[in-house]
Amino acid sequence: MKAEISAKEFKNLLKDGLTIMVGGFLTNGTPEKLVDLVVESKVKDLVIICNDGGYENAGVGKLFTNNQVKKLIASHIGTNPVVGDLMQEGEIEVELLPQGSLAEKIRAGGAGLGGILTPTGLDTVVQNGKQIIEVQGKRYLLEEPLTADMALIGGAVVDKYGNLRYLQTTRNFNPIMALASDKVVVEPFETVDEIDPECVITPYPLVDYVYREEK
Amino acid sequence: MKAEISAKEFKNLLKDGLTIMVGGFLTNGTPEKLVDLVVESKVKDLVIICNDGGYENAGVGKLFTNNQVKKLIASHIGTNPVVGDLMQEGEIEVELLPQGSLAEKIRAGGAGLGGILTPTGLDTVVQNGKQIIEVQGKRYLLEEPLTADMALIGGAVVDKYGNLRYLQTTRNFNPIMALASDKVVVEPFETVDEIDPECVITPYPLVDYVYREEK
Amino acid sequence: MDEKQIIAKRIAMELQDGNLVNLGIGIPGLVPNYLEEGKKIVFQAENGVVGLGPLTDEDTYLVNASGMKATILPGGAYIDSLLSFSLIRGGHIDVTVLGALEVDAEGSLASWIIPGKKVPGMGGAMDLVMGARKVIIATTHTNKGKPKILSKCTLPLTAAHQVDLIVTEMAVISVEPDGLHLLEVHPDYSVDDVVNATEAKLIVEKVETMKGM
Amino acid sequence: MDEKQIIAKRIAMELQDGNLVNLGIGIPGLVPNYLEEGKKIVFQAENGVVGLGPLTDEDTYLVNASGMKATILPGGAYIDSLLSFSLIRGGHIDVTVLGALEVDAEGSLASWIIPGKKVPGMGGAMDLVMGARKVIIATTHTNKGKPKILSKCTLPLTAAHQVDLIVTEMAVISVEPDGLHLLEVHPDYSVDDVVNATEAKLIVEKVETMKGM
Repeated sequence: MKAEISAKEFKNLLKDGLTIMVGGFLTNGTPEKLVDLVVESKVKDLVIICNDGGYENAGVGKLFTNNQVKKLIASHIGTNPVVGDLMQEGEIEVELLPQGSLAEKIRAGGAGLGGILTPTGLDTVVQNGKQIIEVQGKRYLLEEPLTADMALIGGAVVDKYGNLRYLQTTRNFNPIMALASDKVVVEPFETVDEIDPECVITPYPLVDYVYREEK
Repeated sequence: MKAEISAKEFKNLLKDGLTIMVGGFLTNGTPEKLVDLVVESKVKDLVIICNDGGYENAGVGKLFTNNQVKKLIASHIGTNPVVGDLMQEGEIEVELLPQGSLAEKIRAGGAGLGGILTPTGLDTVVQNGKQIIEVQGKRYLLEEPLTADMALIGGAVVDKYGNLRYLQTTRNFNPIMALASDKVVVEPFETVDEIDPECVITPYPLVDYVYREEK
Repeated sequence: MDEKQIIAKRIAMELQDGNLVNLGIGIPGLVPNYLEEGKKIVFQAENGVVGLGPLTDEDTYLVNASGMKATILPGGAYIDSLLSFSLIRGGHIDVTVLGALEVDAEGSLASWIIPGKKVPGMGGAMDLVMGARKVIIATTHTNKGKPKILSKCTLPLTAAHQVDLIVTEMAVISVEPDGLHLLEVHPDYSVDDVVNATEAKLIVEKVETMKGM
Repeated sequence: MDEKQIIAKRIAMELQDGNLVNLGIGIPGLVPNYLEEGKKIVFQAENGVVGLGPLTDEDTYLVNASGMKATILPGGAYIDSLLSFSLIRGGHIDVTVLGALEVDAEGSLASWIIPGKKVPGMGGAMDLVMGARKVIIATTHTNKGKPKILSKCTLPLTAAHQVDLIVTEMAVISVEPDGLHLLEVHPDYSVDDVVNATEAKLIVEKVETMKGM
């Protein structure tokens, strides 16, 4: 089993300016308790990488309501008006990416790639500032890799070794974020003795800390 | 359940010059019966994409012994002297690729990418003829996508819908080949009623045919 | 039937038995209500499920791409975002049905941003439009009388040249290399009604009554 | 102990508790025999297993990267080639131990081809050398007296500038920006023996007796 981590120990890992990937899709699969601890920690100037902006009082949305974010990299912010408002006011920077490109960029970061070439976003504002590479007569956008200091992983069924699988659609971005971050912190939604080796999604050597709630 | 296919029907799908991906790693996870049927069909000038050259009388090796291959794309041919001999004699072309690059190229083909950037192979003969792209001050090789007319998938546990998981290490290249080929033909190693939706590796819409042996 | 129902019903007829289909939010979500009995369609949701079933009120960790609690049908599978978009971008989705702010004569689509007003983000739409084999746009013909089918989109694009078919409450229009072909007109409207409500030039050759109406 | 055993034993001491390690074929495969009691190493095999255990004669679909029937340890997982090489190329493997045909003063490695003679292919070696955090070369010091540690490799490279440590039956040598540092010498040999068996220049400062011998 990887190291268990208490609320206090987790907060000690946090500091201003960290880049943090947060799993989940519209909060499905987001580790809410870990996000709450980030809120409590009051660290600021965070760069958050998440599929979306969550909701005003749920998921990564709580970090915007609490003014802790400098930049968000996401595919969708329509469900959280706070993010839109902060962006319009110039309080935060938002980089919007096609969801598949976001997934590929994170995976490229975790897999040691220098990037991937995708047709998605060609001839749209998404291509601004990006290299266009021609392969076999077709044009593609070069999407560069994303990595983070920390990944907060939710939706997880954790076994005694620290292997993970995920409950239903909570899987989403969690497995690729666990590959792409220096420190991987998991909030277990369920714990089991052992996960069938055929059904492990995130092998335990990728997991650094499993959050243990104090009673 | 996807269409079941008999030996005869499968052979009717084959023709000279096809590009065929064959799953397996040193024959572990290679669908031997499907390969046997390709041997029986006597089709020739095949382009074979496989991790390795198999063994002289096992796996894709049988196709070389039977002189059916024009070109092999693989990461390793050391276990099959026939491949080395045919290559030295100029009878076949062999494109050797780093195993991780081979996996990425197949996956890129299946995922609609124009390629991926990898540091693997830089400053080696692997970079010959390939674009070198600089990202964030580092050099990478552009590895272009691979696709095929057909994938022969082995190691599979198949459920009644055609979903697949794989037995132990037979998984290897099978799932990415199932993404990258026009026609996906599976040789079941085991059949079950239903695979847990959490443990499906290859969802059934990717599978075209499941081979059914005549009694 | 209201206009949304007309659009959904007509699009349902475009889906073929065995198709793998991704539906966007809004009108596209109504399409499953109109599938012919016995036609088997597999729905994919980009957040990570193949074989999506109806919505549910029960406790579940399964949501659809709008974040609503849903179900999985027998034979379904949970997948991560990476495989989900490999299916989408890799051409494994037979049909995607998406809404539009604007769609044009070149098959370009604008659907994700109204600069200065509304910036929800593109979500999965850009990959869907680029990767699905057939892209069907489900949209009201006009926005309160203002044409949405234009000779050239004015809003930032979701993708250029990817739309195959446009279905509205008035008409079915196919996008071809030479422009927009008017294929079918709803019985409540005339060809002229459609032409007048469309800013783009429509090629009118053999027009039929809208199927299923 | 023969020379292979010496090399394997010394390398086993380099592995740290909790490391994720990939071993190449040949001498590297002997390393697990020499792990200290209680030191927990997780072995990965690039064909798709995390938590590889010892070889077996039993019927199994589990093989190691040499195609030999093997076992999985508790807590292990089966993965596909894609995730396997994401682990390898993405810097998630703490240590890889590989054999060599030649290794040089710049940390470059040649291990996969002897042109005109032997063309087995690179298999997973190029990704391993590029991606693992620490690359240890396990090799006999010479090939029947002919030095294998050169100022510059003559054979086609597996990768340039990636090797961290070279362990032979004679010595332990680290690759640093200023060249090769002789760190340890086996008690059966003198520093001069090692220097004479090495074509590359060795920086000889503080040399110790090879640990564990």
